[in-house]
Amino acid sequence: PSVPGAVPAGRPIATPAIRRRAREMGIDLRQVRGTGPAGRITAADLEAVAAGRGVAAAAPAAPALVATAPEAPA
Amino acid sequence: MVMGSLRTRTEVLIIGGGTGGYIAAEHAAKLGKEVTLVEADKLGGTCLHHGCIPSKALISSADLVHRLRAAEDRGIVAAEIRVDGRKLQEWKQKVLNRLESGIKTLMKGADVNVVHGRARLTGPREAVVEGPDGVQTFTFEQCIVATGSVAAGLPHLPFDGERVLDAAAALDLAEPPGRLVVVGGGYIGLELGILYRKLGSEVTVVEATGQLLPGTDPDLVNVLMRKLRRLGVTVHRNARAGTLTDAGLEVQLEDGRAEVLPADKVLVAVGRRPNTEGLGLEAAGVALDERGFVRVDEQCRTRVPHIFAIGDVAGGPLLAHKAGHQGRVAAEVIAGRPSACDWAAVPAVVFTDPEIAWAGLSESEARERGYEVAVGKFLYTASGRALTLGETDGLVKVVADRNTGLVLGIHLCGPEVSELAAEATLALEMGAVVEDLASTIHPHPTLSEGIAEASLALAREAMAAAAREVARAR
Amino acid sequence: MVMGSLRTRTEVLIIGGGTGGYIAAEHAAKLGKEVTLVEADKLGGTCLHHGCIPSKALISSADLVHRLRAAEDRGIVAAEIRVDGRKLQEWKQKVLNRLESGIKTLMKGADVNVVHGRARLTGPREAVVEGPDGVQTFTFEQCIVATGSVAAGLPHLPFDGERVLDAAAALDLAEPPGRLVVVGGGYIGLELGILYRKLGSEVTVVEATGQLLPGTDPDLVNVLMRKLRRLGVTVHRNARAGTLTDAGLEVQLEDGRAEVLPADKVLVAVGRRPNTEGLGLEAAGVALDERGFVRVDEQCRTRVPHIFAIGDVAGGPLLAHKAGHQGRVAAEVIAGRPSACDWAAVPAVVFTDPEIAWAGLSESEARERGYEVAVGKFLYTASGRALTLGETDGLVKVVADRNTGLVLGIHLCGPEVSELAAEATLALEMGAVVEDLASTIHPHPTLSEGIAEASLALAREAMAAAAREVARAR
Ligand SMILES: Cc1cc2nc3c(=O)[nH]c(=O)nc-3n(C[C@H](O)[C@H](O)[C@H](O)COP(=O)(O)OP(=O)(O)OC[C@H]3O[C@@H](n4cnc5c(N)ncnc54)[C@H](O)[C@@H]3O)c2cc1C
Ligand SMILES: Cc1cc2nc3c(=O)[nH]c(=O)nc-3n(C[C@H](O)[C@H](O)[C@H](O)COP(=O)(O)OP(=O)(O)OC[C@H]3O[C@@H](n4cnc5c(N)ncnc54)[C@H](O)[C@@H]3O)c2cc1C
Repeated sequence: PSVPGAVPAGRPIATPAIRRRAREMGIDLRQVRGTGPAGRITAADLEAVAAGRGVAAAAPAAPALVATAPEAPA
Repeated sequence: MVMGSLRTRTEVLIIGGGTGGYIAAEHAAKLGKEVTLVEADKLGGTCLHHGCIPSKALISSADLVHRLRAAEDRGIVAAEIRVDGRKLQEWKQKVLNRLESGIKTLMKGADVNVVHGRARLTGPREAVVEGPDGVQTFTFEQCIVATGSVAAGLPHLPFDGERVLDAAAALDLAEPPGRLVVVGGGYIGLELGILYRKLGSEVTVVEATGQLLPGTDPDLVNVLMRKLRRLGVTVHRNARAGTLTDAGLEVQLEDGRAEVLPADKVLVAVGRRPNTEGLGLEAAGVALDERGFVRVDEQCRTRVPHIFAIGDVAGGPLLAHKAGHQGRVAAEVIAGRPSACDWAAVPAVVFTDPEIAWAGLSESEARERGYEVAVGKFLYTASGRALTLGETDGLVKVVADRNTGLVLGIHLCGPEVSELAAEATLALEMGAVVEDLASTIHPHPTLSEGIAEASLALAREAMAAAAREVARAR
Repeated sequence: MVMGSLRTRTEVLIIGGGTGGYIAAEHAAKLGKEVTLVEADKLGGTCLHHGCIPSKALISSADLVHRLRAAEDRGIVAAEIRVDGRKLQEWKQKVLNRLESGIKTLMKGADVNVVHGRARLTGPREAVVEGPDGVQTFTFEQCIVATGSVAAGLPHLPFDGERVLDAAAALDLAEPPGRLVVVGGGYIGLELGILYRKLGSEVTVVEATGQLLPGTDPDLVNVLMRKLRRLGVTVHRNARAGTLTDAGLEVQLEDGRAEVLPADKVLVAVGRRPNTEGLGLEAAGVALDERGFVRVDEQCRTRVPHIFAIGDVAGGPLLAHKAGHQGRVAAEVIAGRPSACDWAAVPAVVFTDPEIAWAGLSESEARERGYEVAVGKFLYTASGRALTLGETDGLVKVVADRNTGLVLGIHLCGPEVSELAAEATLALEMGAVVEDLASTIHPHPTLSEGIAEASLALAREAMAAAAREVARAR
């Protein structure tokens, strides 16, 4: 039941390693469109952003670019 | 050694050697920093000496006794089971000592300078430590505040260490009290209440709200409520504890009636407050939030960028593993790494009987956030492993986004579920979808199969729905 | 009901109602297929009636007794613990009955037609079932063969149900044998050997190779070996079992000496062979591999595309969860879904003391496949949870690719580690890297923290190496 590029209703979906990589690269994950299951951001998505091909600019029209802060700890 | 006028420079000063503090110290030192760790009492803090560890040592012992008493239907009978409370305490103390000396070894191995004393910040770059050997001043480049929290009391029911106890004192009792009243139906009160019930006490729990373990999925709490009844623990919800007299604890019950609960001991476990008193946070310029916790950002930085705060004193879930995680993040940030507290979930584990654990959003929380929610359930009555353990109370709930299959939360109640919370947390951190959990082979016979079964139920539902879609489209 | 000449059509015929068969039946039916399930004996198969479940029911009971006997240092003393073997067997039987009736309910709920009898394929589209009510012929569109396996014996030591037992018979003993010799140091032999040792038997294990649990990471087996010694179980490795005389079992030891091991019972647990005899597989055109297992592809298809085989009879790891997983895959393929057995790992769990579990590649397997391997370790002697349980034997090993951090395998030995295997398997299925495990908050105090600690050790190593690189580049 996983739809690539689906809209995450909360925090960006990415594994801890990808999140760390994004911080190292200075990329804000909230501005990356994930192509994995349920909109998960993959390593390739990050590389695409770094290469200037991915979605990296804040575009309020695109619902995938969720602008909410990461969830408060559960 | 006299060091009245000593002034020592250190790269990183860490105040408090509890879970957060000692983990930060080891990690920072291993990452190349020169670290001084100041502890006023004992390395290991609340968790090791008055919290997680002593409680679990006693719980596992009480459980052993309880399980054996309930094993007659298996043909296992003991003529007489006795628990020597003093010896149990001695054993518990040995466990604590061993872990404390393990931390000392760890600090030595990492070359952390451990200083015994109470620290107080005297400015943004300076702290004074008063210890048994005098007063010492430290200047630092970075500081981590990790002073933890202390039990919050009730004004009309002050701790006296005799009849009105905090959890720390309740964990040190040499004998189970005859009649124990627990004020506060949170995890600490319930863990200790059940423990003493199993050791023979008459136990009554007084909870101010309408639900034990406020914030926990009600389906899990219902299982616990039933078990508490079978264990013979009395629970009063929506009830208010009054004052303690010779006759007992005055309580105002849900229906408005006042009752006096006979009590040899009263455990007050109504929450914890940050340990910031006399710390000199104002002198350093560190800001607190409206509840008195140190305000920090994702990197555990306070308003003063080179002063960090971690663990209970920094608010959020007051849990040891949260403290330890923040300790690592702060150490890495100080070591120049781009770390952050961007966790997807902090798991919660409650060592009641049955155990309760969860990670992520509950059904209702997920709905509140606008998800269309699908829930998969599995009851432990259908689990081979649970039956072979003789403990079938409990269930697993997997909460997912109906549209994407994204796993939003996993909620567990049953035997050993504290050990299943890690898989639940990993699933959330990895952004797993239901299909991922359903397709992961879970070993048989284990309780972890419950997570797979609950996910399979959801996956099959989705599969059937998709099949209907296809059929309709034709 | 006489049905001598009955000829019934069914969409899906499943032969064998063990773990694989009943799971396939339920799943296929729920996905819309019309299913007939034929079982010659009892629903639930080996796993439920003679394997996983009865063994774990007895093990959990023996453990309870053993733990209590070892709890004196905690101040817990039981005057006299007696185990009534007959009552224990009755309780065990109740557990099996309850699970068997659960499967029946499941089959009813899914509308699976359960037929009692022994099936034999008489052609590629046809099978004959001989049951208590006569002979019935079924024609089918698809068939799933799920007939499992049977204990392999030794020619010179044939099972007699009296003194030479297979696991099934050993699990039904009303009293622990005085002297038990176990031939075969695989998981079945060790689980049962330890179980009876804890119930009072003198136990000797005779293993033909140089290592117990062949194929298991030696670090884990070493921990087990030490514990076996403490439990008083004698182990002979590189030893060959000979014949049984009144004096006992003749054994040729490692050093060439012959010895006679006194034995009231001998358990032969040297492996299992596929249950294909008299099944008519040739008539249907189904091919076997060189070891006699049915040859299947990733979709569980045999050489005959509409005949599937799953579980033990199809080879691979002879484990219940593998059987169940294949059952689901076969059902989905039959229902037209693009499923496949493309697992990253089938976890293994061994209910010895301490438990052993793993998923993925061992250190040496990873090296053989050309990986540059990094290994992170954690010893349970340093675990707060293990100490509070009073069981600190064991360790966690995380095996990773040094270059990418990809987790290749997780190997566990310690209390309750059977419940940690799910997280290990999920990590492998999700393609987790070390960083993912290290950054996932594992709840405290739990045994699952061992996985985080072993991963953190690796992550920190990598971090330090990266820092050195940067420094060198400057
Ligand atoms: C009964 C009980 C059971 C619990 N069970 C669990 C559980 O099962 N799981 C779980 O995750 N959490 C549990 N907790 C919570 C857990 O103990 C805390 O979350 C954890 O200890 C927080 O760690 P910390 O490092 O922030 O603070 P602490 O562990 O409280 O450590 C703070 C340390 O700082 C020292 N200190 C304070 N002020 C100064 C100063 N000025 N100078 C020098 N040193 C100072 C203190 O002496 C102390 O050692 C439990 C708590 C209690 C009370
Ligand atoms: C002592 C012991 C302990 C074990 N412990 C574990 C454990 O802890 N974990 C684990 O994963 N695995 C364990 N196993 C292995 C596990 O039992 C098997 O892997 C599992 O049962 C395989 O399932 P299956 O469906 O392939 O076959 P089975 O469960 O063997 O079922 C086959 C069924 O087919 C029926 N049958 C056979 N031929 C016919 C026919 N011609 N017509 C009709 N019916 C037929 C049989 O009566 C039987 O019910 C253990 C095994 C043993 C012996």
